[in-house]
Amino acid sequence: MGAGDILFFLAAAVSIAAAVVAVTDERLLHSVLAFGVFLFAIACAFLIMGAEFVAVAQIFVYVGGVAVLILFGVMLTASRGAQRTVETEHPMWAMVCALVLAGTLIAVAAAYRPATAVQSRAVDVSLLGNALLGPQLVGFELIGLILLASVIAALAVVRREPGR
Amino acid sequence: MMVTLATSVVWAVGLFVVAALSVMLGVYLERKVAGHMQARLGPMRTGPHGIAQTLADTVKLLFKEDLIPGKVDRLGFIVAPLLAFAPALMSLMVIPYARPFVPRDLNAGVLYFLAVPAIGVIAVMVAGLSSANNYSLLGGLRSAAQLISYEIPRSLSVLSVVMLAGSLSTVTILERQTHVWFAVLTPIGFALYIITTIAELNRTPFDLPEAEAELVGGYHTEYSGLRWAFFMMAEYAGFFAASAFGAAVFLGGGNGPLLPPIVWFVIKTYAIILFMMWVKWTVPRFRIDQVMTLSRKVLIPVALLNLAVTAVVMQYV
Amino acid sequence: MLMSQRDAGDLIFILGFALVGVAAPAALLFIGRWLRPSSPGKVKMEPYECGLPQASPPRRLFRIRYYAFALLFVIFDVETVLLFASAPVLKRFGAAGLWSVGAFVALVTLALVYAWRMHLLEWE
Amino acid sequence: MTRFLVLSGLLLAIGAYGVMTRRNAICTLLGLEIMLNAGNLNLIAFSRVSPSPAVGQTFVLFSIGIAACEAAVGLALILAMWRRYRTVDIDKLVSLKE
Repeated sequence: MGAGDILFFLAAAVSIAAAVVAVTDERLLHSVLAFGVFLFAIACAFLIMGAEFVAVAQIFVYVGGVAVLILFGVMLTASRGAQRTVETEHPMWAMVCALVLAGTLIAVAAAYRPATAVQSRAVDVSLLGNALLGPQLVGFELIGLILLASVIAALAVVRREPGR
Repeated sequence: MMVTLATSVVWAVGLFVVAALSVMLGVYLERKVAGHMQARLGPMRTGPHGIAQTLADTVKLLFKEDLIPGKVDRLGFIVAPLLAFAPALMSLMVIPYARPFVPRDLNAGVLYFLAVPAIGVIAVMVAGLSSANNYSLLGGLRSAAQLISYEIPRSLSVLSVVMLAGSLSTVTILERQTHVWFAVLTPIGFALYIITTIAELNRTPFDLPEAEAELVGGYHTEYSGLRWAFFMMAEYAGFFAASAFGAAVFLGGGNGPLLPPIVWFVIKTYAIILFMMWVKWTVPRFRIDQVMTLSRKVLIPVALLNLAVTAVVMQYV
Repeated sequence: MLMSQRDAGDLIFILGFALVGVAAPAALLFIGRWLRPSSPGKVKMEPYECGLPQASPPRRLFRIRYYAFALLFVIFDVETVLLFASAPVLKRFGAAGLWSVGAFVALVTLALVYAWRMHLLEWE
Repeated sequence: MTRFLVLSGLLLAIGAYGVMTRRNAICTLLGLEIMLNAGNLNLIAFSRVSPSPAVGQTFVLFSIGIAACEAAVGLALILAMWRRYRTVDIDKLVSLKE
């Protein structure tokens, strides 16, 4: 039971528990808090896998950005109360679909044998920078475009329509 | 594994004590500096020159009743102060105090230091949201909006240092500063860092959400006793962490002639702290719309320009 | 489980600091439980409204400027992370790297200019 | 390696269950983010076996960026829905039927 194993089980247990609470909790505030814990656990899982910069980037963008955005949504839409936010008419079918999905994914995962051995040395930040500005330059520029497009789209949706 | 866990807990508890002492010293300094600037003496009665004033406050707070009002969301209400204080302590982990005292040198240390206060923003919103009170909700929204709009120029100002140093690890940045400090190479970056840190810590002239005249008590209206104290403790611990980081990254904390590194580090940190206190008692408080638009219309463009200039100069120098 | 010692150490340190950061205040609060009086009177339990009985349940206000600020924050967050990834190696890529990062920053600044011209930065 | 794939499979299923059962639009957004994170976990797991792990990690950075944009636009839709119908309950969005 090396350090990696214990840390992995810790991160896995916390992330699954937090995801379940985030998905099933009645009170919206509790599920958003559980979502925050889930994101932190996923950042720890990234660190276990040696992706240090990605783990910190996850905390910076997801915990600092997306979770804050969702909390803004909760604050602005008065949906804080304990009114029923769960239970479509037939949650059982959703459970069945989820179980089938989980079953197939786990079966495929168990059957997969990676061709090359797993390298455990961490990827240094400058290596990541080289990859980002070198071979992945197209993606780098496209992300800028996507950011611009999403700002224009979001503001168009939210702005009061002058026309009407 | 157990050994590293033990060392990390020892480091964490040690830094918790350092943070608690710096909170006490910070509150004491705040009141003395404010007093002397306004030609009065500040606390004098408890001990010589009121040294024990903050100690007395802490003891009082320990004995004060802290109340959880009725219609409040208990989990959010209890969790919020803990979430507010935890990032202050976690960010102390990556600051290189002096040669031997470096808790942990992360590869992406600078980004970690800028990422962790985001948990503080969540704590502010959860506090506002979970205390069922109009004022704290409004206060929570406003201070969250202020915190997030000043996080961006703050990260961009530190980015210029990363560009110059060529690495994200705080220890490497420190080593690159032995000859010339980064505050000298990117003066705009340093000035931006100081301004945005004042805004990030909700200190005057940016302390709209808790301004007495504005919103009663801001997001921590419903809190009382020790629970309220943790929001104050989080603010002052964050104050110490931000000044220590500024000293280490911009002013080459620890590098200096004659005196040992730890003394140089303390001098530079408290120089920044005193400067921010000086600003607090001289600059009048800004209006809410000035605060909000300043960051987007002025600070972010200036930060981006500063980055562009640094990148170009670095390329051709 | 292959995991470099360095990452394990970093993760243990981060978790250790987070643990103490949450446990220490909680311990202080728990210790304080016996020291503090606890007499929650009816009036004390009411939310604080400068002494007046609560005027109205906390109604929600809807201002899109709050959302516009949060939106721009998230977009610039993503940009900052990508700049942090590319900043250390910018010197190695010379003028070409400068132009590519410049184009990226220009695109996102365009988003800021768009929000500015649509008067969404004002806090009316 | 397979343990991470199993973990991300489970998380994906939990996220899918969340999207399917929750009536509140914000919880659907939450479930979607959980599924995206499960995907990121997979990307990193496979990047460790790929010849150049750094490229795999840039994919995750891009995926985190796109997920942030998606959350922003999704929230814009929710706020527009809230302003128009004064509710975020998805089942009430039936005006197309009329």
